[in-house]
Order: sequence, then C-alpha cells, then structure tokens
Amino acid sequence: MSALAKFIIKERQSKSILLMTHVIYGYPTIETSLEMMRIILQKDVSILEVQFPFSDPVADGPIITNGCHKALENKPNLDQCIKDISDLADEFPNSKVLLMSYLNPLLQYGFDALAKAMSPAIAGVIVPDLPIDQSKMVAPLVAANIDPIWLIIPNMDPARMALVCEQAQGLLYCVSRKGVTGKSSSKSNASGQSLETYLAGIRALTTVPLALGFGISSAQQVSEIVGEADVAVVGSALLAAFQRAGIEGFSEKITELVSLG
Amino acid sequence: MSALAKFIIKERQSKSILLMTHVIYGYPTIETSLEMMRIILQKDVSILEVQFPFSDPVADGPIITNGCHKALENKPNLDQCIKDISDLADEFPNSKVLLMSYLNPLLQYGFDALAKAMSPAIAGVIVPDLPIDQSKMVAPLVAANIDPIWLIIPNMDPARMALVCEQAQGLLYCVSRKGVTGKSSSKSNASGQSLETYLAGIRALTTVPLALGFGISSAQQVSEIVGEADVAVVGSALLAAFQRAGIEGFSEKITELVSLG
Amino acid sequence: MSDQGYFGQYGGSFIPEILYSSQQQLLHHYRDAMADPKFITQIKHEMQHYSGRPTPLTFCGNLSAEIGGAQIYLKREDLNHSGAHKMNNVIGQGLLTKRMGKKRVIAETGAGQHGVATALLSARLGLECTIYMGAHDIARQYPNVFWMKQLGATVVPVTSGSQTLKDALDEALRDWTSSFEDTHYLIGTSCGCEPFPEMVAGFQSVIGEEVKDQSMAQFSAMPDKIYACVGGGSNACGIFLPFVGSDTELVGIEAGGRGDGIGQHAKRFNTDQAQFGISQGYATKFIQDDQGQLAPTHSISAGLDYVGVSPILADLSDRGLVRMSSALDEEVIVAFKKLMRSEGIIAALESSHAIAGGLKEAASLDPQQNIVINVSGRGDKDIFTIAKALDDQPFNDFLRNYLEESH
Amino acid sequence: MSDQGYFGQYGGSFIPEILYSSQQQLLHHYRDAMADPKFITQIKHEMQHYSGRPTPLTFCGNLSAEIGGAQIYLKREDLNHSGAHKMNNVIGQGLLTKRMGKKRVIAETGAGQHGVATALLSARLGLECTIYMGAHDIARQYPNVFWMKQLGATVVPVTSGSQTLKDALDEALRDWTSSFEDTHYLIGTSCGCEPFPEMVAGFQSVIGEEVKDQSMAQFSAMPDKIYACVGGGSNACGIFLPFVGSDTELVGIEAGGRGDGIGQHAKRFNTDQAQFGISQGYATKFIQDDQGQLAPTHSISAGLDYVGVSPILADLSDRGLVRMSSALDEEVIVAFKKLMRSEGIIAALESSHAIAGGLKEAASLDPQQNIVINVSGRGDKDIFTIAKALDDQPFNDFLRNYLEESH
Ligand SMILES: Cc1ncc(COP(=O)(O)O)c(C=O)c1O
Ligand SMILES: Cc1ncc(COP(=O)(O)O)c(C=O)c1O
Repeated sequence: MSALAKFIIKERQSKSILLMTHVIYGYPTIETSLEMMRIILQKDVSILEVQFPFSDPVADGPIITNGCHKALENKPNLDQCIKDISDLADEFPNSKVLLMSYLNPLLQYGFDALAKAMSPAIAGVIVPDLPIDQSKMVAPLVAANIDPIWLIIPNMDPARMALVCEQAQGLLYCVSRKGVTGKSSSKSNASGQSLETYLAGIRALTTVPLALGFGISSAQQVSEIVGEADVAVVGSALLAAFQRAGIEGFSEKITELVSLG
Repeated sequence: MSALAKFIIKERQSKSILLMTHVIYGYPTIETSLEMMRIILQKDVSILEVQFPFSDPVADGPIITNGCHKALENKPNLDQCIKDISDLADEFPNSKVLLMSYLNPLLQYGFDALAKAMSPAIAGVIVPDLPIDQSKMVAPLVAANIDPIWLIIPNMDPARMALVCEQAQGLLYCVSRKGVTGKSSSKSNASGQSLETYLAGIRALTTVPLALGFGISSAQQVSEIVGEADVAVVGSALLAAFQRAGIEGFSEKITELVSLG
Repeated sequence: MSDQGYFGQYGGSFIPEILYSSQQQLLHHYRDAMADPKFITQIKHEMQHYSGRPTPLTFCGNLSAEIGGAQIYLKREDLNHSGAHKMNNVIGQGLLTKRMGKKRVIAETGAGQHGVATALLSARLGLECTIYMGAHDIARQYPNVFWMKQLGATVVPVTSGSQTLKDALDEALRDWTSSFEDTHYLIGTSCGCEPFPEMVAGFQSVIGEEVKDQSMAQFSAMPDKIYACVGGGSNACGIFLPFVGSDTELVGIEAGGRGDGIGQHAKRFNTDQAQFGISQGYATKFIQDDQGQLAPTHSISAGLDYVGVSPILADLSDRGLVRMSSALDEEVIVAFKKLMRSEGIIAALESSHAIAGGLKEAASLDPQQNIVINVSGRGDKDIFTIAKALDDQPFNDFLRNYLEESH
Repeated sequence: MSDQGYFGQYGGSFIPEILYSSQQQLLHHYRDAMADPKFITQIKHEMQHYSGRPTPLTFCGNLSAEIGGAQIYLKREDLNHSGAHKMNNVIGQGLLTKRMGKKRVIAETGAGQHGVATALLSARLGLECTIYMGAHDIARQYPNVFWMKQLGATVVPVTSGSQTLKDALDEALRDWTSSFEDTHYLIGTSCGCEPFPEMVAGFQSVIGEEVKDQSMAQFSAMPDKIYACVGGGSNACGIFLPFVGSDTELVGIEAGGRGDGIGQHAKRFNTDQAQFGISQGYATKFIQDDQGQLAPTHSISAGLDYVGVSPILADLSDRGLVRMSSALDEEVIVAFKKLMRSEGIIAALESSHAIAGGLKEAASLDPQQNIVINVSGRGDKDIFTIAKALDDQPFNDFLRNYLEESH
C-alpha cells in the first residue's frame, strides 16, 4: 500500500473526514501563493493540492482558469515550484502535498526528471487530461512511489471503473457530478444516483481511500459527506474566499473548514 | 419645298451663314428662359431652338443635362411651353422657332395633339432619340407642315445616309463629330474626314439646307464654316456664357455670334 | 428571336443616330456568335469552370412544413461566382466583347452587383473596365465600389439627375456614343435597345434550363409556379423564358417599397404611375409623371430600384403569360429572416422579394404542388442595410472601433 | 483509418475522464455511419444540393502566363455555400449529430467562418447552436458574429487567456463536459481527440477526390503539386489526403505573419518555437515556451491564427509526405491582389497564403507541369482587414457616413 494511502487511513482513525485544499502556484503572486499554502498546512489540513498553472486548463471552470492565467503573468517555473512545495512538505511532515497540473507542462519537463525532482517530498500527482489508458506515461512516477491520482466519475462504464480501480493507488478522486471545477454541487449527482450508492459502488472495487470533489464550498457541505468519503476536496471555494476577503478571508475559510473532523 | 427650307434659302441670299441658337425652356426659370429667347430673336438670329427638358437626356453632355435637370425643378409643362414659344414665333415673324425634346415627353403629349398645338407657329422638331427608322411616329407633324429635323453623322453608312436624305425636309442637322453635345470640335471630324468632303457628300444626296452642329462656341468657329454649311448651330456655348456672365454675358455672346453673316 | 427587337409594343431601338452603326455591328456579331457552336461551348465552359454552374436546386423541407402548403425549392443563383446571377450575363457579353475584338467595356450599376461582376470578368479577360454608378448609390454601396476599384476598374460617380441607376445608364450611353469604336456597352439587365433585352435574357436562360432538368430529376415534374424578383428583369427572364407557354405559372415580384406613393416604390405594373414610354433606348412601362418625366423610385434593395423594366416582361405580362405582383420593404425583411432561420440561407434583399411573394402564395397551395423561387443573389452584401433595419448596435460599435483603430 | 486516433506519435485522445463516454459514443456512431451507404448518400446529397458541390477547378491562363512557369489551376472552395470549405465538414458532422439524436451543437470559431457555417446548417437541420469565440476575435470579426446571431445561434465571447481561437476551443470543451448528453461538439478543423482529426479530414476529402477527377478531365494527368494553407489543417487534409503517396507533391503553407519573433507568426513547422506537445485533447506540434505554456500567435488571417495543427499533417510532414512552407503577411496581400487583378477571383486571406506559396514556386516549374492551389474561401469577408491594410480612406468615409445616418 502506498505511503499516501497509509497516511490517509491513519489520519482517518482520528478524523471523521480529511480535507484536501487547493492553491494555484503563482496566484496572485508566487510569494502570496506560498503564504496561502503555509496557512493551510499550519492549520493542519491533511492534504495540500498545488496546481501548477497551464495556459489551457480545459477541466477547470472560470475561477481557477482565470486564476491560472493571472498566475502565468508571474512566469511560474515548474522546477522552482517543485522545489518550493517540496520544502513545505518537509517543513510540515504531518500533511501530504500533491502536485496538480495538465499534461503539457509535465511532458515538457519530462516524467523521468519529474520523478527525480518530486520524490520523496511530493506524494502524488493529479493530471485531469491524462486518461487511464495513457497510464504508462506516468510509470516513472509510480516507480518513484509518487501516486498518480485517477478520477472516477458518475455513471462510469463498469468495465472502465474496474480498470481505474485496478490501477488506483494512494487516493481516488471521485467527481460528484459532470462539468468543470467550481460549479455548486448537491448530495446526489447529475444522474440522480445517491452519493451513497455512487461511493459504495467504488468501494466494492477498491480499498484505496476516496476523495470527493467538485463544488464543495462550506463546512456544512463537508459535514454532509462525513462517513461517506475519506477526503473532502475544496478548490474554487477557497480561491473565491481569497478574492472576496483576501488572505484574511482565506485563512478564516480554512478555519471554518477544519472546524469539524 | 417646306416653309422652313424656303425661309433658310431666302435668308441665305442676304447672309453668308445663318445662326441657330439654343435655349432650355425653364432654365434657370421659365421667365428668364423666355427672356433669353426674346433676346435671341431681337438680335435677328434666324433660328431659335427651344429644348423642352427631359429627365434623361442621353444625347446631351453635362452642361445641357444639368441645365435640363435644373429646369425640371420649375415643373415645365409642354403645353404651356408650346404656347409660349408660339407667341414668340408670332411676335418675331422674321425668325423660325424649332422645338427640341426627347421622345417620351412628346409621346405622352401625343403626336396628333402635338401637330395641332405646334402648327402653324413652330416650324420643326428635333428629337435626338428618334431614329429615322421610326419616322412614321412623326407622320402627324409632317402632315401639319412641321418638319422633323433628322441627323446626319460622320462616316454614316451610305445606304442609311441616302435613307435620311430622302426623308429630309426643312433642314438637315449634320453632326460634326461623335459624342454628346458640348464637346469642342474642329474643322475635320473624328474620322479625320474634312468638313468639305463630309458636307459635299450630303449635298450630293439632297437639296435640303444643312445645319452643322456640336461644339461651335465662337464667331471665329462660325466664320470658319461660312460657305460650307447653311446654318451654324450654337448650343452649350450659349448656356456656358449665361452661367459665366448672366443674361448680360449671354446677350453679348449673341451679339458676337451674329456680328458676321 | 425578336422582330426588330420588338416584343409586342415594347422594346425596339430608340438610340441617337451616332450609336446606330455600333448597334448594328453588335447585332451582327451577336447573331453570328450565337450561331457558332464554339462560342456556345466557350460560354458553357466559363459558366461551369469560372462561375461554378450548374447552381443547385435546394429543397426546403422546414420552410415547406412551416408554411404548410406547396413543396418549396430554391434556385441557388447566390452560389455563382460574384454572388449573384449577374455573372451569367457578364460571361456571355464579356466573351462576345473579346470576339468583337474590343478592348474596353463600360457598364451601369445600381447595387454594384453588376459592376462587381463586370469588374471581375474584365480582370479575367484582360479588358479595360469603366463602371458608371450614381453618386447616391456609391454612398449607399461603397463596399462594392471598393472591390471594383481593387479589381482595377474605373468607377465614375454620376452626379446628374437622381444620381441612381437610371442616370448611370444615361451616362454609360453617353460614354458609348464617343467610345463605341473600341468599347462594348455591357448592360446589366434585360433592357435597352436591340439586341440587349434578348441577349441578356438569353444568357440568363441557363437558369431556367437548369431548373427544367433539376425539377425532373428531383421531383419528376415541372414546377407548378416559379417566382422571381423583377428589377430590370434579367433574373426573372432567365428563369421564366424556358417555361413560357407551359403549364408552369410564372410570377414576377416587384419592389413595393414603403407604399404606393410616388417615389415610394419601384412598381412598373399594377399601378397607373407607370405608363408605356420610350427612353434609355427602348420602349416599355416607365414610372413617369404626366409630362413624361421619369419618376424617382424607392426600394430597400438597390437592385430593384429602377424606373423601367424589361420589354420582354412587359409584353409577357400584357399577354397574360407572366403574372406581376409586389412585396413591401417590411414584408421583404420578414421573408429574409424566415428563410435564414428555417434553412440557413442568406438571400439578397432583391431575392427576398421573390421569397416574400412565393411564401405568401405557397400556403394556399397543396402539398402535391412544387414551387421554385429564384434566389438571384446572396445577402452578405446587404449587411449594412440589414443591420440598420434591425438597428443592431454592436455592429455600429464594431464600426466605431474599427475607425478608431485605423487612425 | 487511424489506430486509436494516432498518426505516428501525434493525435490520440487526452480528454478529461468525464468526456470519455461521449467520445466513445461519437466514435461508435461515426464508424457506424460511415459504414452506412445511406448516410454517405445523404452527405453527398446535401453537399450537392445545399452547398453547390462539386466546386470547379478553374484554369488561370493569365496568371500562368504572367508567372511564366507551371499551368496554374485553382480549386474553388470559395464557391461553397457560406463561402468556404468549412461547410463540407459542417454538413458531415451536422448530419451525424441528427443521426446520434442530439439536439444541440457547440463549436469554436476564430475568423467566424466555421461559426457561420455551423449556424447556417444548424438553422437548416433545426439544431440548437452555441458558438464560442474569443472576445478579441469577436471585436475583429463582428460581421460574422452578426450573421451567427441573425441565424439564431448563441455567440459566447470567451474572455479568458488570449481570447482567441485556442481559448474558444478550451471553452467549447468545458461546455461539452457538462452538456455531452444532448450536445455534439462540432469541431471546425482536423484537430482534437479521436475521431475528430480523421473525421474532419474525411469529410473534407471530397475536395481532393474532386480534384482527381477534374484533373484527369481537364488536363489528363494528376497535378504535379498541390498547395493549401494550413491553420488547423482541414482544407489541406481535404485536398491532400486522396493524393498521399502518389507522385503529386503536397505543399502546406502556414502563416508567416510579421516574422519569426515569438507571437509574430503561427508556424508549427520549421521553427523550434513549436514542439511536440499534448493539449486540447490531442498530441501535435504546439507553439509553446520552455514551460510548456501554449504561446500567442499572429496572422493577418484570423483563420490561420492557431497554436496547434492537425496531427495528420504533423505526421505526414515527419514522414516526408507533405512539405511545409509559409508566407508572410505582406506576401499574402501581394498574392491576394495579383490573383484578383489577373483572374477576377477574390480569395480569402487564409487562402491567399496558398496562392502566395504556389505562385512563388510556379515560376521555376516548366509549362508542362500543372499545379493546383486550394482557394479555401472567398475574400469578401476580409474587406475590413484589406481596406485597413491598403488604408482606403473612402471606405472609412463610408463607415462614418453610415454611422451618422443610423442615428
Ligand atoms: C441579387 C440581385 N437580384 C436581382 C437584381 C435585379 O436585376 P434583374 O431584375 O435584372 O435580375 C439585382 C440587380 O442588381 C441583384 O443584384
Ligand atoms: C477560408 C479559410 N481557409 C482556411 C482556414 C483554416 O482552417 P483549416 O486549416 O482547418 O482549413 C479557415 C479557418 O477559419 C478559413 O476560414
């Protein structure tokens, strides 16, 4: 079992649900983004997801997309990003740090180089435009114990879901509905299938911990999925909080979110 | 032989060349145009050509075309025009008055009605868009001793020239070059054929007096054709004189032109 | 073939004597050319390889269903090179000009469609080209003027009279009287002296000939009715003539404009504002006043904004072989939109008169019947008129922006 | 047919998992449809009866003589309904959408040509239509936006990123991830995930198939060389594919823009500013920086202003089966004018890249050789760009006038 999985299972013994919160590297500036990560880690959020911005983030909604374009004006460098977040990971051993980005920036860096640069500090990668069928591309990461975190979606073809679960390691990212990041969600997904049924179907195929994502924006919503998912993913909502009320509001939002669990 | 022809031949006994001068009925106003005609007749010009304006004068150049459009703003009425110029004709029995217009205004008035209205005061008509082939249209005028004045042009097909000469009565209007009214001319026409040869060719086919037209603008030019044509036609040049120097200048121009002969 | 260029009491030749010989020469060359299979082949070749003929006959399923009457087919002259049927005539006369050994063509244009078509083919045939266009029309239709100039044509603004199509035609005739030796007057519609009405209608008849074959191939019958807009009459003659005397009813749609007031429309039929008259080289029904002065006209489509009409149509109408109707400016906009929304075809405003006329009547026909409407040209050219009619502000913003940037 | 959508190392499918099933569904329906003769007949029928195919192959006698080299022929995609080759693909995918029982299409557009073509066919097929267009492009190309809106399409301005074509494509993909159940993504060029590159290239191949027949009929041989402009690559694939591996040399012309500086051109070949990359659902050569961020591009023609290129062409180029070259903005304007003046054909600025490339090389060929240049679209749409490039003041006066009158 991967280090990330072990970590989550251990944490879950003391917490009813873990948080995974999202920051864009370089937004609004590289310094401020690092400060936001630090706040998250200081407040004991279990998993920090750092998005290295890409010019064409097709799986993201307007809030994160515009955040990425703003971040790109600060000319973020992937190598430096990995160094920066690796330092944070070392500084906060009680949390795990994941790198999220799109294929092309990673591809240009090269997956062998990426494996070398990320391990051992970074626990996993999320690449929304990397389909399971292309898993061989991330083999060098797997070899370096960096978990590729695959996505599960509602109404997924059973055979395909089995394929994903079979390759799953560390964490499975379960999307609660169709569409891009940042749209508000509800307890039942697009197809009206209940969350319970949805997640139960996945658990039947794997022991890997499950993260539930897309559209969670309040402690209220987090509490609603306690007992169902292992990890609650909060992305756009945090960015929105920052845009509404600055680093203060961002910090308060984290406090609100970690309040339970 | 028609009254008009007789008149010209008689006049020629005392004059080396006769003048035929042109006025647009209604330009710049109906009153002023009548005043211009009166001046012409008072100065003993042998033939007065009055153009009843038409909206689409395809055989006229810019000066006369624009003059006609200006005149139309005064809503000229053909019936009134004929009355007005008939009165002038009666008042000046030593000159002849001709009506010039395009087919459509005459057609709408009707050629029978036209014959009745014009005779006996008006000696002839000039209709630039009436081809010889359509001469039957003006039969009612011929019957009323109103001469249709046909055109002869340079390099005319001999058979066609014969046809025109055969039907000619009163006066033949010999065009000295191709194009529309108001372009300056020279003693030899477009094809370089000399005026002598040109007119001689016509005289060989008819005894009807010959008027030479298009582009004569000075006494000098008139004097150059003495002995060749019976009548010198002056059109646009007079209108130009009026536009340059008003009724004064117009009057002087007439004086200049009648100076010889 | 016409007798002396007469069609009943209409047509004929009423031109200044100075043009007689060049008209005779044209007549001779035209008859001679039409009797020469090589020339006919040459025309067919250019129509196919340059202009893209045959143009399709498009069945409009949605429109037919919405109207709930006859089956509606469109003859797609909008797909011709240059975007209108005008090219058919220009190809014919252009090749005739080369055959006559003349080096220059002159033409009148209203909307600018005939001017552009003439400038295009002149470039291809290496002919010098001068286009006469009313100053008013130039102001209304500058984009077409822009292309004519780009194509190397000289565009002469006509500032006399009403400064529109009829004055442009007068001015072209004036040019011709002094240039006929090396110049052909490439008239843009089925009007003017012999042999122009017959010649233009003849070159345009390819439209109707194609419709015959396509009707048999597509619905195994001749159309019950055919609709065409009528300006000078060339697209109407083109699609009508091959059907004259058959069971197909032929319906011409004129510009009803804003209404029946003098100067508010361009109707030469079904109004006593139009009478038999003679001008511009031929006899026909002209809109005129009691003094025989040609009257001002109006249409939302510059191409129908003409005071006379083809003598061929005037005669066919007298003989009851063609029925004349009209459509108002606003009916035209409605028809334009309807076709656009139902079938994704953007017709010229001229053509939209035919659409309006056809749709109005189609409803009362039965589904067994088939009607063909001639889409004489495409509507992209009308964007300025339509954006104004619909008061589309973003378009104006775009223009302001563009003007600022081009400083 | 491609293997897993791969063409050598290019192509493939790199889409968010959420799109997997709809992509599989599309793949299935596409293969199924292409195996159904009735569907093929339906496409051929619409291409002929709605869009006016076949488009002619026009011989350019003057141009060939002036250049003094090869015999020059033009494939006239400009005569398609909508004025560009885009309609070929739209007809194919539009009919497939109906066959899949979907009610809505979405599309990205740069110049607006694909958007207009999609809006036109959507009106005809009764499909709901949403077009994504970069805010910058909307400002540059409003006339096309005007027509899309008139046709009933919803035009969504994309304000993220460079606000041009690639961002419109991203936004269309985002729409698709939440609308795939009732919506087909009607992509406008031979790019994107499987089966789009193959499908679009396939529907466009009618161009090359016609060229084969027409070449034999008109000059009894296959062309020695074929030239096409390359934006996303659909018109190039369409005219090239039927000739791949034959003796005909295939030459693609990219947008050289203002020069080789970053952001000054849209070249994906013959420059190290473009590298193998994966984005927008597929792998190809993308213009990008050292961090793998897609780079800004420039072209005088909005239609070539794209950062990626068809994986099919990237592969054919690697295998030496297609040669890639480029033309600078100013060379394009010169070629545009030359064709217009010599043959009376107004080509789109995109197409004028191919003209520039073809004329440059034709001179050094011998008169026995025949080249075909693809005129992918007509140039009327470019009047604003061209009037600006030529600084035509009367055009600006016309616009000012128009703006005043519409108050
Ligand atoms: C598209 C179109 N249709 C019709 C016309 C009217 O001409 P005609 O009646 O000769 O077909 C014009 C004239 O410019 C035109 O451009
Ligand atoms: C006329 C024309 N040609 C070419 C293109 C470029 O597209 P592609 O390379 O897919 O043919 C476009 C795109 O808008 C276009 O409008």
